[in-house]
Amino acid sequence: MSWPLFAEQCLNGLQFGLMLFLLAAGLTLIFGIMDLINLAHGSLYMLGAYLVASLAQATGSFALGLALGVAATAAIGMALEIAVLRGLYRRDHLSQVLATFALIMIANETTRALWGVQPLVLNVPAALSGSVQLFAGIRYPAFRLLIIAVGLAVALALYFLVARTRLGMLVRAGASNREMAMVMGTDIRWLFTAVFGVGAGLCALAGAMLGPLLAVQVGMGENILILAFVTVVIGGIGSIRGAFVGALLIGIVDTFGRAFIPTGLRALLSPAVADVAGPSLASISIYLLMVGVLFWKPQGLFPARG
Amino acid sequence: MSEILLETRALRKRYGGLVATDSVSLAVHRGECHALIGPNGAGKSTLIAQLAGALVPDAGSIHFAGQNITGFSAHRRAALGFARSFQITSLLPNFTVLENLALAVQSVSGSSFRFWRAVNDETELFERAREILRSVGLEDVATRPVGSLGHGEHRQLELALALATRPQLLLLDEPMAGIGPEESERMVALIAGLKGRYTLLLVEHDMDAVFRLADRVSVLLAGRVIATGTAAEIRANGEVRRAYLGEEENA
Amino acid sequence: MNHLRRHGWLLATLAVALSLPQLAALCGQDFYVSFASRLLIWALLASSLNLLVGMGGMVSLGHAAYFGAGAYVVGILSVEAPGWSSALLVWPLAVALSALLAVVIGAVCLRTRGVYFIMITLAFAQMLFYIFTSLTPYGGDDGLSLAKRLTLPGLAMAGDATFYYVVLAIFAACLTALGRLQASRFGRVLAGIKDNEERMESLGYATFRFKLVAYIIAGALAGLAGALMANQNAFVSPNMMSWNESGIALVMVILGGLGSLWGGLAGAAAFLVLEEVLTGFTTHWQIVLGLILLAVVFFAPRGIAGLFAKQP
Amino acid sequence: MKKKLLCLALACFCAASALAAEKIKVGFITTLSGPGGVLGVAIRDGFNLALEHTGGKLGGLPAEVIIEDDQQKPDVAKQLADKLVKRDKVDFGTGIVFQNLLQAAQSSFLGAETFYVSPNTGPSDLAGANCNPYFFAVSWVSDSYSEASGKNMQDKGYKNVFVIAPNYPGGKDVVNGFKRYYKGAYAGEVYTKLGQLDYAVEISQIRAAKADAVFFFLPGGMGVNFLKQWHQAGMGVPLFGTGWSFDQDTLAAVGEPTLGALNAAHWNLDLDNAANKKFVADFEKKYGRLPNEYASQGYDAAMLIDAAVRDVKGKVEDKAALRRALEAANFKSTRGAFRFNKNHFPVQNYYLRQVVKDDKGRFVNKTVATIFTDHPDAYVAACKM
Repeated sequence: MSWPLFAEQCLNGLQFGLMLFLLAAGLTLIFGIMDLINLAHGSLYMLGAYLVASLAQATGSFALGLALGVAATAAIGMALEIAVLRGLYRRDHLSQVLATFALIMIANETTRALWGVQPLVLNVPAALSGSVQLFAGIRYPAFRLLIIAVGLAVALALYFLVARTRLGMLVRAGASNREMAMVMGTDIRWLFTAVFGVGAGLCALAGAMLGPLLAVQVGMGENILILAFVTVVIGGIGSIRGAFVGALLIGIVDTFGRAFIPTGLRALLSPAVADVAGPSLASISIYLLMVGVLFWKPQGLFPARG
Repeated sequence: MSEILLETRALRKRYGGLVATDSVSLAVHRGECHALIGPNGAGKSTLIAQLAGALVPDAGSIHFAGQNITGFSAHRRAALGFARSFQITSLLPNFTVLENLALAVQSVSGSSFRFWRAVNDETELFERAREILRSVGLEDVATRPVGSLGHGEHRQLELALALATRPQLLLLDEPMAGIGPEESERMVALIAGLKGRYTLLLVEHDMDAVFRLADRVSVLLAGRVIATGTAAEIRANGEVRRAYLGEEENA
Repeated sequence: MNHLRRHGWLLATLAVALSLPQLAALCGQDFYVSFASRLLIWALLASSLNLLVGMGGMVSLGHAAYFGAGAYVVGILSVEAPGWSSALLVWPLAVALSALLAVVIGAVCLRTRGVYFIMITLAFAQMLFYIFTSLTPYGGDDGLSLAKRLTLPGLAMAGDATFYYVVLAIFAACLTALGRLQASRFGRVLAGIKDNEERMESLGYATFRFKLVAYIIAGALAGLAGALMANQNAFVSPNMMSWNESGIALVMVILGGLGSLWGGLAGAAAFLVLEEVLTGFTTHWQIVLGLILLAVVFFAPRGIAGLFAKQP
Repeated sequence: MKKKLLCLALACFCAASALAAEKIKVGFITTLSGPGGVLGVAIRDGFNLALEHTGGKLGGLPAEVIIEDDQQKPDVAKQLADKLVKRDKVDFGTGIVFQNLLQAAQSSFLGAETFYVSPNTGPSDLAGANCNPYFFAVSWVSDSYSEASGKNMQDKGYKNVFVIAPNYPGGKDVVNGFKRYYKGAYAGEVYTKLGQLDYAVEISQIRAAKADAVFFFLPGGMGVNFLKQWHQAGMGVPLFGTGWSFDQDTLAAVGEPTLGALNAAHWNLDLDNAANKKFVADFEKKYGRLPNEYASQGYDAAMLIDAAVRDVKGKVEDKAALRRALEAANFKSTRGAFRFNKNHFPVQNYYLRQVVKDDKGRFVNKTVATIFTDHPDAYVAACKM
């Protein structure tokens, strides 16, 4: 493999990882702080993408659509938290699974009823379409560079938020010790609603950043939801740092798995066997990674709870 | 002096830079009631966790009945006759008192990999369980769900559960914690009644109870055993007084 | 009195179950016989998951892996060994291989707990799903069609009514066995582990072994359900192991009643009948079903079985 | 709950016996929910439009179409097929979109000697060794589009082609169809995970492989993802695909990134025949969007049934006569001339289409060439019917 291709694949891995991070960050916060398994996280992502796409079309501006869509999704997320999810925090994980599974059904079907079955148009703003010459021999799509930038910016912002602000202190306390957070006096319900709003906003941001790359259609949430969960679990539930590292690890493993396993196996095995085994192995590399991580570290890489 | 039943040799556990137990060497003789005392943060909980098999020590070893059990899991220790009661009540809340006991008895009477015969038909399990309940004075509440018991009764049940596994040694983790004076008195009498029949390792804050019950006392301070001896010897020990008892008396 | 009422319910259920094919034939609605078979197979799957989740406290989101594995044993054997047409040979094999798979996967998964357990079981099921999706010799994503149902001596298995009775008998046997298990020493230990695993350890129980055995039994029963489903549909496909199917099985368990012996049956029946009824009314039936499930979470947290149980 | 079931059964029984009048019952199983729903809806809409054109009748008899959602789950499709055959006793089955669902459900129809008219998926085994007297496809065999693509790329003189398809048997079948006609070298052959989201890795590989053209087969959402990402990567390599990735619904959803792409299909909006003109115009009037090939197939399926029932004068109990009538395919297809091969699959033309902007600024396919004329599939020889 040539050096430019290798470099490009590294960028691909980074970008795919950061794309997952956008979703996993909100998921891990909600998971860690409220101890809520929110299967409907993917539905918020779908809703975010739909809203951004519709609003971008209505306003004629991607940026405006993005801003409005993120705000609207955050508001919907908070409303959902107050109306439904708040009642689930003190329930066991099973009730949460059932309730949020039900929310997936409702969200998918409602979206279909409102927007129809046809996928929505959400394309890259003209200024960002096409690719950029990075350095000798490497051109890279401008929009993917934007995803990398947004991913890093979100990571930094969350790091700052969690490590430096009072909200972050409460969040950290909540993730590592709920009782402690409870007695710290601040209205914990408000904190939870706020965190959920942030999580939903991040979902919409992810939807907006991924919409131009992926089909904006009903069911888009479940596809990526599992990957986001895998990320969160590898990283350690409740840990933003874990989600970041986990997402990058998945991005790299998946990318290099797809790029190298099939060709690599062809060099090792007979072509007939390699052609069957290669793509299959590449498809499950992420799950193998997760099983490996959990085998050695049953609490993920950065367990938030002691 | 009689045979040593439980011994730790230079047990050490660190959390990052913090040394929780530092070279703890302790010997519990068969048949004695050995008390372990120490102020908060002395490393008692960490030591107990290592003894019970919940934490793996960084260095040192644990020996029980002549066997090195350092790497043994909690259930293997229990099977060897090393029982514990929990400081924070740890029972099966959805079971009745009798069922709790029966489950404890079941662990030492034959294989539990039996899938067909109903437990409720195994009268001998329940007879033995009632016997133990009588011995700790809980026979009146046998059919109540554990969740409905008072705190003192929980502590008694904790003890009963440990007894039901036919232990050689009982590790009692603060059996008097959080109960009133009257119940406390009953618990002391109960433990006094166990003396001689079981080897007891008593971890307790209640100094009065400790000095009434213990044959020997070890004092843990900052992760080290600073003294071991009879109650009288410990009372007389200057270092212990300075570090620990003085502080207690002032309080 | 209570005793009598319980037996009354049991007898009534049994009477309806036994006479269902005749009733259906009387109405000229043979279709509902195969619907009932399908329902019982789902009930078996849900009951096996209930052993894991309801009795043992191990929440698995990958249980469909064994459902699919059992089905694929039937499917693959129909390709590789078409001569092995006896269910007496193939079904036990499906059970055994599913159990074997559960040994391997369970040994790894049970190192983790809680949410991590949920996710690692999901990961294994996803791996199997992708492997079978790409397994060209056995149809991959298209699945495998079976030429005909397996045979049992003296029974015409092609007939839907006969097959229904076979499924009914197997389900009744499994439910009886699960009932015995629940009340047995093993069942008690499992319930104790669900309540307080650390305490059970300190009482001398090797909890890992008990959980693993429960996991294997659950996997084996799910494999049996899969083998039956393969015969019911004359078709197997990787879709049977998708996470959505695992999720539905879990929904059935919660809907029916966690840890309740009849929970699996009640949940499967409620879910499938709801689906059957709702799809007739609107294409957006999933909204209605979702709302019903939400209502169950908030207003009937102990599921259908909880509605029938005595108020505490 | 058993009682509930019983009530349900009785209710259905009563409903069924009350409506014993002379009519044609069609069981229409299709995917209406989930990501695959967009295809099912297109087929259903096409079918319904045909019924509107025939005045709600099939062959002159009142038509009752029972539409069921299979949720894109094989076991549900199987269940529904059983229900339609056993409970509703339909005269025809149709509607299924996906091959794996048809595989699951087909035995219910064919085993009960109920005619099934496929408006979409055409598995190669049903065209060959397993061809069936009760199975008809108004669509194509699953590798026909890729055969046409391969032929086209061979004719255009490409020498080094990169191929990408999902890692499942359907994907491999399509690539095999391509290979049957394209005889040049391969710059690479990649099989991706079913449902893959991100294609950056593969696009980088394609760039590095210096292929002179790319053939891709990625159905559904995968194709949308790939097209969007391909466009942003700013690749200069010509991209060829199958018609499935460039149907009208996809073009409307993806927009700009599809412009200029070349693809092969058996039908197009601009095919110049009276039936098609009426179909396209009325479809747009009724549904407010342009039809795609799936809708045209749904339309044709209804028209085929209509013609066959008319030819047997409503006597659908005479299965042999009905089969002869279906084989005769005495209807005006939207694709122009239509005839069945002996395996009950069409012998038809395949066209090269290119995505352009029409005068209203919409992205549409424009027919640029005819690749195959009266093309039979590759499996018909194995059919012993």
